[in-house]
Amino acid sequence: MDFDLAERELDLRELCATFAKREIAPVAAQAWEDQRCPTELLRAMGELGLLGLLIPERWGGIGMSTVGFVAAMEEIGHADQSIAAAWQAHTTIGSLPLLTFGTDSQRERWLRPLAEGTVLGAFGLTEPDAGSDARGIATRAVRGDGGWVINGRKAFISNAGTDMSYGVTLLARTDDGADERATYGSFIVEKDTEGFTMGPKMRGIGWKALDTRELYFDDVWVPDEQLLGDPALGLNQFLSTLEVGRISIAALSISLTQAVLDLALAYAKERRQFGRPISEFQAIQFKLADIATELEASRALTYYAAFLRDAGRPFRKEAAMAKLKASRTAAWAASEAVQIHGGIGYMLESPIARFYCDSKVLEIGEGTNEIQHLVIARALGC
Amino acid sequence: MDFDLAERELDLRELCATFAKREIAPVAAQAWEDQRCPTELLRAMGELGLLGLLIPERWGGIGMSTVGFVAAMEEIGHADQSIAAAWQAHTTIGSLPLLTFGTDSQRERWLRPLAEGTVLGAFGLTEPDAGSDARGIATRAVRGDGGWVINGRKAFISNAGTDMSYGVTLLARTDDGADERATYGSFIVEKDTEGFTMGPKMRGIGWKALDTRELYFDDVWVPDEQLLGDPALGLNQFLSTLEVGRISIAALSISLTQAVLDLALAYAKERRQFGRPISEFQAIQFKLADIATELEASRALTYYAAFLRDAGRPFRKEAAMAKLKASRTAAWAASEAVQIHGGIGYMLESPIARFYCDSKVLEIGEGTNEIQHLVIARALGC
Amino acid sequence: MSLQTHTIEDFRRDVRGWIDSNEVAELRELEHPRHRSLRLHLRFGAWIGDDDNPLHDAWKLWVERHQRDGYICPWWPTMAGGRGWDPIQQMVWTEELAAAGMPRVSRGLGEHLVGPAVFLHGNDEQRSRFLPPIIDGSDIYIQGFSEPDAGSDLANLRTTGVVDGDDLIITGQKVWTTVGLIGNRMFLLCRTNPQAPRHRGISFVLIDLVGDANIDVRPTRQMTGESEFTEEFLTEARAPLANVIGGLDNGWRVTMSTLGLERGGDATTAHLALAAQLGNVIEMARALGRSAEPVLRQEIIRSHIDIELMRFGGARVGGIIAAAINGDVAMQQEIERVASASKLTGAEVEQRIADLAIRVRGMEGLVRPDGDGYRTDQMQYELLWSRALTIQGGSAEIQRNILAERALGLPKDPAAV
Amino acid sequence: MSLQTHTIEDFRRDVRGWIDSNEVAELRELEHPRHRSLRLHLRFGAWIGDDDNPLHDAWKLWVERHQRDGYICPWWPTMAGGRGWDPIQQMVWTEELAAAGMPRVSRGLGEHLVGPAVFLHGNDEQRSRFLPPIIDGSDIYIQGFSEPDAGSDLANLRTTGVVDGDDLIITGQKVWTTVGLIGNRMFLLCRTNPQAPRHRGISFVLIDLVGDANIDVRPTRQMTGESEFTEEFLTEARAPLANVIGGLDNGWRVTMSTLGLERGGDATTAHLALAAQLGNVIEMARALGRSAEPVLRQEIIRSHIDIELMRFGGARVGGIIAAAINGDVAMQQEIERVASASKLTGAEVEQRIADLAIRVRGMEGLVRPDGDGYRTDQMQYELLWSRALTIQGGSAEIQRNILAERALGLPKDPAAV
Repeated sequence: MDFDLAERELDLRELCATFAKREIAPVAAQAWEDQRCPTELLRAMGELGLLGLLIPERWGGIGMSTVGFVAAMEEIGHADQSIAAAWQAHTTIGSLPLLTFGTDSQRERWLRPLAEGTVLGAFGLTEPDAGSDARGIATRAVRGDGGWVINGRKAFISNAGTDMSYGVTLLARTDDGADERATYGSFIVEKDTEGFTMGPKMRGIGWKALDTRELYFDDVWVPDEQLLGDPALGLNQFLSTLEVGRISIAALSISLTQAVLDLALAYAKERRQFGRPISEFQAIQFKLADIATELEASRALTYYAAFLRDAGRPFRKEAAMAKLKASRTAAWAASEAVQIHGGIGYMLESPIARFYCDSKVLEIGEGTNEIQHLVIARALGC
Repeated sequence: MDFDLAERELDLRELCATFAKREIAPVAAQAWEDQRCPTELLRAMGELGLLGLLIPERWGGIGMSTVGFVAAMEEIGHADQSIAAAWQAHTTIGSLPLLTFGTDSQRERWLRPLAEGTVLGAFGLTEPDAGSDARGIATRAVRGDGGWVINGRKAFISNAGTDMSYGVTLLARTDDGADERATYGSFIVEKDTEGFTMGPKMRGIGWKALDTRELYFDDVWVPDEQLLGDPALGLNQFLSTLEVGRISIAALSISLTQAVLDLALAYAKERRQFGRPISEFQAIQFKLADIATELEASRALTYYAAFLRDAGRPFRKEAAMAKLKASRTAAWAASEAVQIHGGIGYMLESPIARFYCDSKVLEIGEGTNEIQHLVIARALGC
Repeated sequence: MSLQTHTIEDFRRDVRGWIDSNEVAELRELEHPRHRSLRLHLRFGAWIGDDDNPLHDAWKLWVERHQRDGYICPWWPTMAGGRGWDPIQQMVWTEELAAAGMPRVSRGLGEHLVGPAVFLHGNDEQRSRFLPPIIDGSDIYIQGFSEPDAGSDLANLRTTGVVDGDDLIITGQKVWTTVGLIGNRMFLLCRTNPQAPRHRGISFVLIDLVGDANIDVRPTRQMTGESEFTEEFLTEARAPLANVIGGLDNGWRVTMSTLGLERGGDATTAHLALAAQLGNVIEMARALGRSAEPVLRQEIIRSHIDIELMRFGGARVGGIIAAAINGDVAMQQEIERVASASKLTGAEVEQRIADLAIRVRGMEGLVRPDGDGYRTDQMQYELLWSRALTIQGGSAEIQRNILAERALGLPKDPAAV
Repeated sequence: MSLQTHTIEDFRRDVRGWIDSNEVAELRELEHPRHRSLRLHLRFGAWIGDDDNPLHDAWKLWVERHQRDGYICPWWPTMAGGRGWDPIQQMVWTEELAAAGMPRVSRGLGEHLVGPAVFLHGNDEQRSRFLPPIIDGSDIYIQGFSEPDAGSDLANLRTTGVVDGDDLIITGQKVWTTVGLIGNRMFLLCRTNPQAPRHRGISFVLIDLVGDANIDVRPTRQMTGESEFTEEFLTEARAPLANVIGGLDNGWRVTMSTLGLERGGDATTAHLALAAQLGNVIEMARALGRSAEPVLRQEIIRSHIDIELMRFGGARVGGIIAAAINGDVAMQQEIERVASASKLTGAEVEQRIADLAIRVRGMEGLVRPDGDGYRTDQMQYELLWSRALTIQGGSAEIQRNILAERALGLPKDPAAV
């Protein structure tokens, strides 16, 4: 066994640490306060190659391992969760379907700019009324005019509405409803396409600098070349390409836990009560030790899932476990860290409050933790 | 990163799996019931080289990595916790002080038989009234008759009283009490030494096949060559050689969690209520998924600590974390697994009850979890 | 204007006076851990074995004094031979006995389940036949409810009762029977109408265990090393139809209402035992010099808070039970709700305290005492025994599920464990 | 013999009758989420801003009817201008108002803290000067207790009060003041004798905020986006010595007894708000078709059980408060114990319910509503607000630690957080 990062991964981590510290940390609080996606930072990340992290060099990326991606996320997410969330949405679900299902000419046209970091990627899966079961989506694409006509509505879509967005790749049902078996396809819709509109930026409890919107498709026509892969693909086959998203949220979660641990630790060493730094009180020490321990366990599990993906082995169960464990740890740790801070931690402007608010989505996004439980139970043979 | 075992470690794991299944599993319940340490099994393990696992070949061992040790423990402990407990006490604290502090002639005389598996090793640290702070030990060794005279009492000592035991290595204070700085030394006391006696085998709630006793030292004289290392050594320096014991208990814990998960899963698939296997009920599925997840996280963390030791890096904090996390997970998982079993799980003779009873000591032994918290907090700079 | 009343204190004074005049001091000795098994039996209504024990005479004297002054089953209605105490009075009685270190004279399941079933649902003939032997201690009942496939899902029971002339012929297996070896009689549920829906067609029957009963009672051994539970094999065992309480096929209703009362009764006093256990942990922590450890204190106080809340809950249930004994069915449902809440909380608190005790004590706490048989000391016993608390009599999950339906009106889903 | 009493029900009938005859139906509208901020202000005793709101007249009418019939601060002793209700009566009052959907007319901290401090510890002159303006709504008080270095460790306060002729000159900083912008007066603690031990030498003072007060009240913004809390800078602010309640240097005692009463009062009704929040979660689960999900049900019922137990605890505290208002010091300690238990449980239950609500709701629950300012909807507000519950007014850890000393007699260790 070897828990060390490879040299290339270490270099990447170093790069991200520097960028996070110099570029992200100084502006993160303001972007959160302004509820604005700082695309200038994402463009800068693109220039460093960070937007093509998981994409091979052939298509403009840097062909990094999943392990390296997790390591990079640890640095980015430690500085700011919103920017990390935008970055990971771009890097995973925003780009990978194009890599997996695209033809070479599609990759050249749409994937390369994503990987080179000139535009921001988005993927449209969730719908307002579909609940957490992707099978329930109502958006449909039907054959028409030598292409496809798309109608429907998507919700909670990240990265589609910024000044750096090119459009969206979305999932739609392609059967006519009469078939026994539902089929699904995904389609590239560029931003100025007729009939494609979107709502205002949603205002969240956390992730406030992330651009998230509802997207509306009203008789949107796209040519065949904007269909990605086989329109008769089953859903599971398709969704499996998104499983790395769970690793990504797990990585985001561990970066948050590390951030709140660092903040709580620093505060506890500085804050004095009853004449001593509160870090000397056993109750505080135990809390900090517990957070550090659960963090280290979550981290090891997350890297394990990433390793499995890199090794080309099945990682569905482990990715679900990593997501479940790391997000639950993050939400709990953020709450404990606020508790350690006392009143100051409850102020909206405090960094710990920002991370606390950001922590809430981790247990719900990218498949609720209820879903992760079911995925794991199924893998156990239940 | 690489989470795979090396070939040699894999071979070892395979060997242990076979031995556990063929030799340990069939007799474990009976040995537990009889409250007897099955030294015939330990001798057989010795013949396979398993008693010299962490000892270099030069001294009769097989020079396995710590990672390989954890992997071997996963198999042994899965079959039975008492035997695994006896084995790990021998392999870690029973042998390692001789390796670390012994002269070559001491290693030849006492370590080689331990590593070759003809005798069983024991280490005497804990005392009845010293609480969990090793600094409080009262056993003393004083210069006399050209050697050392030892007086004191040790409690909860494993492996010293079996028909395979050679004696014990024990820790004693070597200062005269007048010095400002307490010093400690350890001494080899063979079993027929005059003045060295022991109490009956203690009867535990769990680990019933493990031989655990009180040891009494009444003017026990040993020659200088039975003093191990420098008698003016500080305690911490000495105890640090025992830190691998925490990894060992963590490994024992994950083996227990895996065992109770397997038992609960098998039972849930077989047991029917309300007309369905209970494994189809969401509440049961969630419990099983939670156990599997916390197990995987504990496992990854334990291997991480083992890896650090193998790499020659500091691992005190990580070993404490692994012990804390894995033992807590094991105790909780065992309780949940009994709950899944319902009434049948509460019968003394059921395998799940055996593991449940065995789980209790994991959080207390080898440094209580309170101690682990403090070790971690200190490492965090509190 | 104030709604407070002080008559509870008057009652308490009376009770304390009776105990002062009648206590048998030797019985304080029963608190010693070595009498645990005996205490368990006494709680279930019988002095079994250990007849040479010098305390036996003291116990007989204490029981006689109760009988003389009518303090056995005192909460039973007067028409059933009791004093008609309401549960607050019972609680005071229990508290005062505990304060004096005197054991409560219990008639076990006869007092808590069979009696109420008979006086609430039986006919006059049954009342006069079954109640007096419970009060005078000649009938000790064990409970035949759970079966291998009917634990949490009690209505799934398979034991059959076939009418044969004036008798019911009963065949089946019962499990999870508390201290089954001490009884001379059993109350059980059997299916007397296989065609009826699950909850109908079940009858509540009293049956003799002694003599040629065709009932084989087998001890099993639990984690604690004790045989707190037995299993019974009934092979065409006979009970007269006149022993069916509440009418043929009506046993589910009888059971639910009496179980509710039992749980209600438990709820009024459950906090006492928990407070005592927590007190022992605190003592232990003090003795080991650990009572100032901050994190330990936090855990101790968490349990204390739950116990306090249960104490108040107990008083509340008390009030309701009083109404329910007079047959108010709506009240019975309220008891069931409240008592379930108390039982569920109590079980988890007890598990938590037992676990805490072991952690406070460290390695010493894991070593069982010397002596014959499979001995455990009090804290070890509580640790292992407490594990059964969220399983026996319907798992905690099932109980919460039932409460979700009954108390909050969530949709019914018996399979949604 | 039974100790039950039914006069509670008589009282309930009377109260219901008064509400029926006097209710102002338009005020049901206040329940709407858009009035949250207004509701918060009303709870603290003031209708602030939003005077054009058509409900304002309705509110004035409702208050007038209370004043006419003496239903403001009804639990205050009659000598203080109240009706002398005991807390069970208060609880009934609150329950009936809730059932009718009518808002309670509260005088905020004036009613719950200043009033009791004055009528328990003040002199006659202070009673006649300070109590009537609280009842008629002209004085709205805010609380000046916490400081940057005196949160959980309240006795560490640094604000100084120096006697200067007939005045006290007060300088220091207060934080964590609930809705500080709505008050015209503040009650505060300041150190008037720096030589005395920590808990002595502190005084409890009432001071004007309006006019040339030398008190700068600054809003801060919390996680919820609201300014539930403010901070105050006092620079040689003056209060007459006649405004010191309970005598110079005696403020700690005044504070502890009145804080205990306040917590006690909260304890009697805390379950109502929690039950309502849990009800909302259940409604949400139903609406989303998730109410049959087994694991969700288990979590819902767990919270329900805690709320039930708190409900009973509330009734118990009620009884004790009645005695304490009459000055029974031993009772005040009992209230403190019980109320702490209730507050600690309540805070954690509220956090759990708020978290559950968000999980039931999924992604939708994380999107804040449109509109000006930093809006949150009710469930979001509860999620964020609830995070403060184990921090404000002494962290949960400190409170448990205090309880460990007072209720269980564990060794005193103020530093053992």
